[in-house]
Amino acid sequence: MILHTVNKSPLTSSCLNNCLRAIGDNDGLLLIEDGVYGADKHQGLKLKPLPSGITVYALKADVEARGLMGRLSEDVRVIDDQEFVDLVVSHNASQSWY
Amino acid sequence: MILHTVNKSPLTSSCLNNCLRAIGDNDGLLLIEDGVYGADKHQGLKLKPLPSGITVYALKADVEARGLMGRLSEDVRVIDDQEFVDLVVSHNASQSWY
Amino acid sequence: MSPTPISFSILVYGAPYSSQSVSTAYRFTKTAIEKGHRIHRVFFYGDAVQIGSRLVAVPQDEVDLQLKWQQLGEQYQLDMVICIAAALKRGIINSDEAKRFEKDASNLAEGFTLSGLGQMIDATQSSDRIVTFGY
Amino acid sequence: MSPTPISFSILVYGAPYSSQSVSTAYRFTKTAIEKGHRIHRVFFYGDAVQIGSRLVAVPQDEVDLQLKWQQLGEQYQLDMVICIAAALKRGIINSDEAKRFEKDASNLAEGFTLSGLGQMIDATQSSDRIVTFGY
Amino acid sequence: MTDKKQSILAVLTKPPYGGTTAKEALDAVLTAAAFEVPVSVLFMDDAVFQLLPEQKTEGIEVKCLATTLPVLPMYDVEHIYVDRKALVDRGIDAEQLILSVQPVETDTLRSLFQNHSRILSF
Amino acid sequence: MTDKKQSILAVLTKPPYGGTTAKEALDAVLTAAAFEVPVSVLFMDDAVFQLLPEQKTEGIEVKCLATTLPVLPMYDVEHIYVDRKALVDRGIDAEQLILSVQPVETDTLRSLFQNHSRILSF
Repeated sequence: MILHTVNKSPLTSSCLNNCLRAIGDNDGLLLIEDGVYGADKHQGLKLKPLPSGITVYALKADVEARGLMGRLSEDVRVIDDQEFVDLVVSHNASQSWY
Repeated sequence: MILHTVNKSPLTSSCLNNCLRAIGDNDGLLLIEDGVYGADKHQGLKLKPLPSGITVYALKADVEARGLMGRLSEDVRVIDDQEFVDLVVSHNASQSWY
Repeated sequence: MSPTPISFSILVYGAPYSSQSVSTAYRFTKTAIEKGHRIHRVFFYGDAVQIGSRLVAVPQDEVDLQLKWQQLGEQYQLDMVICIAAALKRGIINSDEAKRFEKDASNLAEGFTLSGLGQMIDATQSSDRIVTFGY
Repeated sequence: MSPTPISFSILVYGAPYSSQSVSTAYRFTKTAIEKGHRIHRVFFYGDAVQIGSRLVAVPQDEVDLQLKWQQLGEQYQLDMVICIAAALKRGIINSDEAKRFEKDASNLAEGFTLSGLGQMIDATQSSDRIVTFGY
Repeated sequence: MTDKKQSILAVLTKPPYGGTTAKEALDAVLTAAAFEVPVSVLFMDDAVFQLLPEQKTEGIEVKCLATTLPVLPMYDVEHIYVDRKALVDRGIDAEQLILSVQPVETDTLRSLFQNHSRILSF
Repeated sequence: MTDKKQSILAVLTKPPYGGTTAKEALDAVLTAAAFEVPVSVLFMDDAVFQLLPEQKTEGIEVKCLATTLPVLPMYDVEHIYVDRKALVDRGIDAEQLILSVQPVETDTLRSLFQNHSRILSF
């Protein structure tokens, strides 16, 4: 079980696509920094073709900074820094897409 | 008449798309640095929907560095640094997409 | 949820101020410590080495990221390593290297050490988790 | 094709070594001069300000970009300006600013000057062409 | 500077906080205004995210751009354009932005470039 | 370092010369090899451009990566994978690369991640 982090906007970078290519069943996907734009429900949600069992997380401080709190896709769970640490602990490894 | 430069790969960045949105008839398009991957004939050539009268140039040093000399689209004209300077002179302004 | 404490190494690649990575990595590291985990090493690579220049003068309305790392490092005795190869070509230098390269000054800030990429590879072997903060 | 000489200002935004921009901008500037054009100013902004640290120690198998700019600048009396706001937060500092911020050293290399964004705006007004080299 | 001012087009393409470009662009635009050089601003691509309301940056500890951008009209930066396609692609309503901007179609966007001989790219 | 070595997966996604990441990745991989830590390399996305033949870098005055990458097998870096889709998307023939690599399909690519607990991302 891998925790994938994505830190770039899916509209301007291939990071999220790369991640979705590599992500496996039951892996975790955490959007951070400009990656949180991928959690915006308005932009066609490139997150759709996810393998089964994947939860999508978005880092709270980054979501708030970008004014996205009211624009999030329902599938996305907003987490704080403490939960970020817990996620790294509860996965075997982490891969950073940037 | 604007000279547009693009310095990022069209496969991983939105630069070239932005440029193609803004480019006007008879403008020039110069691919530099990682932008020269946009001149590769093998990759579906995202350069296709160009307005009329546009010439696409690619900077020689960057094309050679990346091993693309034998892979260029026929529509692309390879130019050296001197011709780069001439292009800037012969256009009214330049816009850099990065 | 309070898991058994484990050890982390943190890899940081982006320039402070030009990228969020140094800042996000700081929050993660501090939070991990506060949750009781151990930080084996923080390794700054690529443009992130700029965190180690003591000649930085941060504007009053911006956060002093270097000071924050130094305070965290001092409080918890963190091993904060700056990749020496990445540092030298970006103008981050300690007094030993300054002598070797005949520079008239050095600028490595307190709390950071210059060392080789071996420290990154060691981190992969000596920590339970590696977390990378890219540029 | 030998057009009438005109004046250029060159804007450079990317970190040396981490981005090609400082290097591509150098080739462009040198070529423009050799073709008889005039360079009004070279303005380094963002991470490109790192070009101005004299504490950089370039590995033997890599090109010394700072030296190249210095030589070109000296030969043709180029006005090579480093944005002071971008520079201070990235640890590039001259002796005046070092005093003001109570730093124990300065690192601005010869041939470069620290100045404000007004120099960028002036460049747009005082040159025939502006060419930007992004990161 | 010469007396006759060349008007500048500042083209912005980056989102507000992942990098520092959005802030550097704003500083340059405000400097142009301070020197009384006419400057138009065009938001494209992810730069339109700079205009979203409710940006709260305490958590990432950087200055909130959304509190500075609205000063532009006060500094006589009055021509502020936004690529309508960039808004539509992101489901952003032009009426709910932090700043009064003029959405432009492709043709107008292209003519902005043609009508300026001094372009700053951020 | 402990005696039991954890094997590393180095995931590369960047093209060779626009930035310095490709070189920094190679340095890290060679360091792992020097410390006798098993390391596998996976080329994805634009990183497959690192593997194109006929790279001639004199004009841009940087060291040619394509002359260094082929040393990997000599340093006992033997597991070198490349995302087949990245090659296909770019019209690159796996037989004509500067280095003998193993093209992998999606399933194998995913299992590479699952089978490593130490990942370096470049």
